[in-house]
Amino acid sequence: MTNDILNIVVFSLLGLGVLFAVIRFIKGPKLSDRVVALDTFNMIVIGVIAVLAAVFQNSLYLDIAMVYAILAFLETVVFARYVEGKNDDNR
Amino acid sequence: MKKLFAFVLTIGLGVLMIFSLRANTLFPEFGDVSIADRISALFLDKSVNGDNGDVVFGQTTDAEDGAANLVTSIVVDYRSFDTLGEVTVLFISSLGVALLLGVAGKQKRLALNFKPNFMLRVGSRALFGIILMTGVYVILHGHLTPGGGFPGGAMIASSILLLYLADDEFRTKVKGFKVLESVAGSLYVIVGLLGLVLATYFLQNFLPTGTVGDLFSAGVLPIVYVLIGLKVGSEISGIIDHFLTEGDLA
Amino acid sequence: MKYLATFLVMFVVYLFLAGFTLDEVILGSIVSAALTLILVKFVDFRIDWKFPWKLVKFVFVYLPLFIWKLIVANFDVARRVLTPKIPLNPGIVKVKTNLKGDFGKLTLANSITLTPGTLSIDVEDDYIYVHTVDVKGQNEEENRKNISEPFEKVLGGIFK
Amino acid sequence: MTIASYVFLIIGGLFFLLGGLGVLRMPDTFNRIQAGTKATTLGAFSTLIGVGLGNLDWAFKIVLIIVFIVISNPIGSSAIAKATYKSKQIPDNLVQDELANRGDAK
Repeated sequence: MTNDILNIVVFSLLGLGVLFAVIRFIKGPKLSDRVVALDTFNMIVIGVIAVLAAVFQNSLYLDIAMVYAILAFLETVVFARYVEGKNDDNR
Repeated sequence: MKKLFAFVLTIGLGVLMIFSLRANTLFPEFGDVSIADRISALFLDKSVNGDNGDVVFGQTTDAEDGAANLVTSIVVDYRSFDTLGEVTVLFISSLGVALLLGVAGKQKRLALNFKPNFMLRVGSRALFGIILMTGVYVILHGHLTPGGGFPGGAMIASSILLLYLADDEFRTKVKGFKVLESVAGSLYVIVGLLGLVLATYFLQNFLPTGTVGDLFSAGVLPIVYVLIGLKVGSEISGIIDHFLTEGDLA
Repeated sequence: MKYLATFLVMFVVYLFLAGFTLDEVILGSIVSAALTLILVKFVDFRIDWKFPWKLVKFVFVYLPLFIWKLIVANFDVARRVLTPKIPLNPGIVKVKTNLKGDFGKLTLANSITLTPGTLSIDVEDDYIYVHTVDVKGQNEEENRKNISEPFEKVLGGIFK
Repeated sequence: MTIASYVFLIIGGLFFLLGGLGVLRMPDTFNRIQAGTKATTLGAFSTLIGVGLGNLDWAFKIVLIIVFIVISNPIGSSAIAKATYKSKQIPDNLVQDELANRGDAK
């Protein structure tokens, strides 16, 4: 019972974090702001997956969190390369 | 005249087919099929050959293929020939990329606009080991966890992609990839032929299976997944290499 | 020696992922040995006999400092974010480092990113370019004292 | 053990929230990167420790994920920061810019 309430608290905190990151992703005046918001969003999603592992008591979610962390890092690097190639002159 | 003849021939063949199927006692009447006898329900219980018991994780021994992951047992046991075809599709696409973009003679890296900074260059060398090992782990545990040869191979290729992005000068040896890919593909067929020799069918599971959920439990499935993982990883890495290099025209 | 170091790193990563049962140890050692044979050409770090001592020092001296600085940094971020008008005085400064090895510089740069109000942008030769929220020092020496001094002192004994 | 686990989970959630808020409220790109990186690193750290305290069998895998995140997150941030600098999207409130008068600057 108390576990349910605590789970709801944790998930609301994470959900608000995701919401703020998404607002910045939509607003972001420049491309790099959007990339930063996406990076933050990915990290919060890793947290969500880890909490899911604790809620369901299933260690398979940790494998998924590991793979997601790797993909998030690669995504950041690839988008950084994209941002760097996109100068202001040719926009 | 020709069209009329074709029409009559088609109708005749259809009638012939319907009548021959109606005479066949193995083929049930329309609407008379009981779903419980269908083979998909048996697949779900993994008891195609024996009694219709449930499979319990960590207790059942000697299930037909022993994989805890149902999708794995479908993909590389019951429909393994289909998977061989899928791997061939990937092989053909990588061959196409090699034919279109590969140039005979010396090749060099494309000049990119992206100059990696120091932290990325050094840090990716430290992270490369972790990413590669995670890919290997995903492949080796394909019969226990979600994952398997295709995602694991993609993880290995992504570790190579990280090295390409993080270092201007880095190039892998394409020849090694080609050799690995060919060897893995041939070994897959050889495993299938061994199934034909030691058991009954092409690609049949001929190794003993253990308790569902153990590491060494699924007979030939992990071997097949390792081969698929090596093949997929080397193919995608080869494609990445071909996209990021160009022939030295000068 | 190089072979042993690569093998150990690979083996430890595999066991951390898969767990410490007998089956996994057997399979993990086989896989790590195979990967070691492939990767040993690309590896250029080597371990010496002081390595266990350095590891102990890394875990028990560096990590507590790092975690403490991380927590302080987060409260600093919280203070800045939660005040109605965000206090800022940003700038990019360069900081000289005495560390020579690549991994030492990487660890220092990572630590600088995770400490209060700083973000390392690039490392070039002996200089780390750092974006700070609040530029305090007037010259290089003061910046160095503010930003990288505590870590350099600890890391100097661990990395070359 | 459950209580400690939930304490760490809630602290982690608070820092994730702080990270999202920082990315939203900070006025320019570099400061957004700073707030996002620090808060999410500590948030992931704390959340994963909480999950690990809830079930001690997973401790090693969690240590590996924490190591990966603590190494990769600052590297990713610095890559974005460098790319932002190089693509001339520099915020105009910098009081000092020593990266500009470097030898091979741009």
